[in-house]
Amino acid sequence: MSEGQPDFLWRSPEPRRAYEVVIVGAGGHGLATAYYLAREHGITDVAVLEKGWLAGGNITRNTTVIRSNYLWDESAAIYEHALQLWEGLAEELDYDLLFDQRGVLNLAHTLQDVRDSRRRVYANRLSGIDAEWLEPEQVAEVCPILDVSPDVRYPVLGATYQPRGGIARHENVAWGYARAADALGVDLVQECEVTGIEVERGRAVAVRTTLGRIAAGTIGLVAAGHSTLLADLAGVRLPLQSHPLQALVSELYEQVLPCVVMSNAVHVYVSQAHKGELVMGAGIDAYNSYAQRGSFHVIERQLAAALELFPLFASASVLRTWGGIVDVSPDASPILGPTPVDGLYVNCGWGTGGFKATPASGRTFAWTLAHGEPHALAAPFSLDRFATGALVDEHGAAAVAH
Amino acid sequence: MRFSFAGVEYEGREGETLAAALVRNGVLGGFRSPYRDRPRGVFSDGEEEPNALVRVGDEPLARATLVELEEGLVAEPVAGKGRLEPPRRERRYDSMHAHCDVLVVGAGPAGRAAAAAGGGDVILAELGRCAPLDGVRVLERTAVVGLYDGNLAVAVERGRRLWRIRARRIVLATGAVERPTLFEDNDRPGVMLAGAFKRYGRPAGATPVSGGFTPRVQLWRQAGGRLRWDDRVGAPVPDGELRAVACAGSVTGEGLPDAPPFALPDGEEGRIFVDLERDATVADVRRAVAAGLRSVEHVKRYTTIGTGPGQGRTSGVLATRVAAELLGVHPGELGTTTARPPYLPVPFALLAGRNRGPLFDPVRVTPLHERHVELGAVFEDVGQWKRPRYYPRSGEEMDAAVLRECAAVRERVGMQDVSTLGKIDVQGPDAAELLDRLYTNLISTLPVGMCRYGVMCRADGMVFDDGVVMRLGEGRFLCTTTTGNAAAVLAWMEEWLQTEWPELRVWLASVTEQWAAVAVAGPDAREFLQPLTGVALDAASFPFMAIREGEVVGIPARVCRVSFSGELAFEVWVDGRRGHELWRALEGAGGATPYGTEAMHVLRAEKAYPIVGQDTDGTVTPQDLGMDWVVSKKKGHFVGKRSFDRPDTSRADRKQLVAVLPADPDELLPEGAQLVADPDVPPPVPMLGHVTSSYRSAALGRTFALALVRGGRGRVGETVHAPLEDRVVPAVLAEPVLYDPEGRRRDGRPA
Amino acid sequence: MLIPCPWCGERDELEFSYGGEAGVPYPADPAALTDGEWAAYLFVRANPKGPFRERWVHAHGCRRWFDLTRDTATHEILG
Amino acid sequence: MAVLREVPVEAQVLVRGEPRPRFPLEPNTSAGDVLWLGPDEWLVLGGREAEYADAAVAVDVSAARVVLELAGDDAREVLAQGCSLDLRSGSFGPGRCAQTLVARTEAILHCAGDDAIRLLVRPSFAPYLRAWLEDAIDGVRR
Repeated sequence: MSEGQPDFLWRSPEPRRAYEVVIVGAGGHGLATAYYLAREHGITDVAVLEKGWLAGGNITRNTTVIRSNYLWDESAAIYEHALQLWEGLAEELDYDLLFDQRGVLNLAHTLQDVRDSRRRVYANRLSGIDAEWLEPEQVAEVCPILDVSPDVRYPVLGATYQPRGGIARHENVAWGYARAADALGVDLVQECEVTGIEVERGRAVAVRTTLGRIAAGTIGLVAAGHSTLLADLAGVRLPLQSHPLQALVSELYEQVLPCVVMSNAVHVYVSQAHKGELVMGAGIDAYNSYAQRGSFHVIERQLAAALELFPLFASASVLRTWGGIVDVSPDASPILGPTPVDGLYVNCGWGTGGFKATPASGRTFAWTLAHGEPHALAAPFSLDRFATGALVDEHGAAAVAH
Repeated sequence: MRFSFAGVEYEGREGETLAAALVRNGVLGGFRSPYRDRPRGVFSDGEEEPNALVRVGDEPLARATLVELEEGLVAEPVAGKGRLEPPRRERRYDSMHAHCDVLVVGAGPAGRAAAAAGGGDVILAELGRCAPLDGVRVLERTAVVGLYDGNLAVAVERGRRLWRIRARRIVLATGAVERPTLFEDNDRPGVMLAGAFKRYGRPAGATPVSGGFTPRVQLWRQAGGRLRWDDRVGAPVPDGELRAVACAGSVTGEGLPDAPPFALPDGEEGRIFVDLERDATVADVRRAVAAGLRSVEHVKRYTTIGTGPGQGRTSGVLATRVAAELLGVHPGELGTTTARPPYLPVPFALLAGRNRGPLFDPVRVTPLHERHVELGAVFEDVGQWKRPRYYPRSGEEMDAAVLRECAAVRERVGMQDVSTLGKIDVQGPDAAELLDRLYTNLISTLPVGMCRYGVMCRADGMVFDDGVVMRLGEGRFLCTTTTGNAAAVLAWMEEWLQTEWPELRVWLASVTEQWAAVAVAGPDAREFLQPLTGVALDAASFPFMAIREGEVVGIPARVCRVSFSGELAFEVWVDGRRGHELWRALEGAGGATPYGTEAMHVLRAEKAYPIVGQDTDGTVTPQDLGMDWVVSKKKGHFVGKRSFDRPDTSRADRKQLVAVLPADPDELLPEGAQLVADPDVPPPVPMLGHVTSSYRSAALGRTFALALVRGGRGRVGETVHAPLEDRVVPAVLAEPVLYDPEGRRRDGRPA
Repeated sequence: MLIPCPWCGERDELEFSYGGEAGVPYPADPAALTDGEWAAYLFVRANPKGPFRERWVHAHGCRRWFDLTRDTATHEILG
Repeated sequence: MAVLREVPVEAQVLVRGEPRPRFPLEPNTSAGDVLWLGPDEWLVLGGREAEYADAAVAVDVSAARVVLELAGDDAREVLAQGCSLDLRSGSFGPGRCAQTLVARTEAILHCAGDDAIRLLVRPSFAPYLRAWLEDAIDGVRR
């Protein structure tokens, strides 16, 4: 079954000795950055270096939820920009992304959940984002298989609803950007691990790789869970910790779940993919890890929670579980912009929010690399916010960061 | 034994699988492929079965090769996708932890030999039936589905019990699975693996095929083991060693027959199937390679090979070989895909076990809970606790009940169960020093027998918790915490004590549940309580924030004069086991109205006492709450102090807690409503802040709210707007304390 | 994982809470630090791939904090 | 067949600091009614705060935990359904104690006899734990 995939995707070129821009990391964000550099800024002398195979990290390990109903204005702005780009992306990339705006429910189970949720809805509406507060019976209309009865352990007291939210097919997104970037002349270089960053008089000038030295006018690190390892090579310390984030899919079932459902209080987020599998995210494991696997009890807890919400899932079976490496920042918001080393930029710290942000992350980071200063939507996510204290605290405020 | 398949009745035999019975009855087809709707039939006799999927009872997707016949069994073929339906009977699942010295997976000759070799407590897990073995705990019909860190094996017994087995050593004797071969229409019914063909008794009309054997290396991979390509068996085999996991028997490749030579066959490639579950063919692999893909992971994703229920059990190696052939490289150069748990699908309900319904999460209740239930309380979830939110009288709605309960406290006397507050005993010669470092205010100056309100910040300067600190002796304190934060605050204090300041001689203990506590609050609190206790309650003998020991209704008690409502109030603490007795006696005395958390919230909001977690959200400093007074200027440092001097934390236009009075005194602002200066600008509308708390007030005779507003204290008197779903509500910002700002009611009814 | 508590021996990881990088002392005089230095204390921790000296607390057991070295690439506990 | 019951314990005191005579020194063991909880921490069942006035710290915790007892030849199997501890009699025989998790609550386990394990649990969690264990007893019985 390869229907829907294009006849040609990308070349596998040998890297040249120098590029105007070198992007480290061929995940969704790195590929999107390269695409927008070429497309919107005419910068095609670009290499994207990938230590493994293209799009082999978090881009194909996430649960593909797309939404923009974040709490703080700064977050809402960049995620809403992403959502607007999503709405035209399949056409722009000429690639079926299976982008499906089936709506996203964020459930509230306690009185404080209700306050936080309504706060977010009112803020979203003022930001121009489609957001609604639904009472339990309205929740049941949107998602009939959800148990909204009042006599369960943590009853559904309501939900926020973003009709424009939804899902997309993750590898198609990465491949779509990769194909388009390749077609515009960007070199996608796989199995090319960056082992050093050369800094001369405070300026990054080249990367050393397993395929040799590559000089660069500008370097962008877009490596998610591996970002601190790369930044360390240039002597830049990032406030990020890498943790396992697990997810799972069920076997294939006829469609039963019409929307995305997220519940922070009981730790569930679930959607049903087009092929029919239920796709569920689990919680972040507490410890640092690069192993791309997490602990079994996290999965158990997740399934128990899912059955509280969806009694119908009792007879479903888990087909596959896996783990990604999420780069978690102190305020659960990304870090996007310059570093203390000239010519070296970072785009990281997306934690659990990376997939949905892909188009805006790539586009604003491309702008930032092209202009040498942060794009307006990226400016609040600067590295120096940690020194001033101007955090964009998404977990502190809403605790809905997935 | 009768059974039915696709509506037709057949005769089955005891101990037979559904697949075996079908084949024996001459049913070689009967299934359809999921995407191309091609006819399919039983292909194997094991867990690798790609075609013969059935719905049986409440199980939407079972492999016919693993379904044991039962009298009257009804099976329906399923083409790839199951249908989820409400279970007809609730199945019970359970779980079991086990510890052993050796776990052997697989009871073939190598597995039985390994188990028989002993080495302590041995568990032998076998997917199928298994004869007993001396001195070995045998788990038959048990699939080991996952290996996790620390030698944790997760296994499923008979589909209904989940085992977590901690083993010192694990021996994988998982054997090998037969590979299909490639030829045109190799998916047609009757084509089956040669081993299955033999074990099914060489059924007439069937065609055996064999492309060699693929070791079952999935568990080895899950354990972190490496693989190497073995040209002789034509598949990857385990490579290297792991500290505590070993392989035995044919999973190592040893003893397996030589694989037949591999070549791409002639024929229409779109009809040469590589993955039956995904209807993927050699033509799909060729397309993937032509599209520029070089990695087996990419080929797998492009073609979807190996992503079906079988996870590539029969198709994975085949796909690698086809891709290698098309790329002109050795298959070993293409690498292998990762094996992820579970090895076989595991029902959600099995993983949830008995942690469902009422046992999903503990419900915590206070010693007075039964009485609250008898009183008809409506409960609120606060963390895992159930707390009475209000006590409606018959026919009373929440608003009316809360107004009544509030009025009782403001005008007479009310009583509330406050047992859920966290309580931490802090003792030792350096106890005062520890608390000085953790609270923002000075604790060491607190006299013995008195208590003080305190705030804790995280190191980033944001409010973390608040509560009352009692000094019970020179070196003995009792700190109360918010209900939801009790465990977190104790953990926080232990962390600082043990990891940063181990030189301090202080010991901490949770005494949350040692005490039941009832707050008696209202202008008549003294008159109500005095007849019930020998403790002198008059203001001169028992000043505000003092602590007294004595008896209340004959029960030894600690009484504290703290107030969360602004009214005269006493908290009565007794041994938790006598809490119920205390409450009933207070009730029996007559005149005190039980009130719940909602009334308590209203009363404290009228006084602008913040609730951590409701009026704060992890981004709020004590100064933002207007509580500069609780931040010591004298102390050298305390946790969080340095952060107050950062540029953003010291800005004048931070969000500050103020009161909000809707222009219409009947208009109740929703909690969470955003406030703006000008509601008429197009989005994005700049926001000033949001409503954190909002109530109807009996005492004020109107609605009011608290809000965090940018530069709020400087805006008092200004009109702001709350744009709601259907209207915009104007409101005026006010000083936060709306009720009795002079504090004249603290000692009782003002003269 | 099985975490070795120095007092209680190996116990299931569920009994423990994680404390991140070990050996990051609270600054002796926070007031003397620049905003950048204070931010580094608050927010920046090592995040190596490989052996990592880290803190755990036996939260549901004896409540003692301790340090151990664990490989973040393999989860192997090295001591 | 396992039986679950509550055992009345009149008083409990938590003692911190240096070990006292007859206090167990080996982690996760008990000596009579004194349970090791940590390197400087013991729980004395039946003990009272005043008796330990000269300890670094003594705290009356008489009401802070209730004591349940699971007895019967399958008591360990019942408990093993919700507890990751190695409960084999060689590892957790009479005189052993441990603070751990049972289902989703903390408990102190104390092996009081070959076939009797006591669970000390916070009173607020006790109804939940009892219900969970009763269900587990039922599960083992089937």
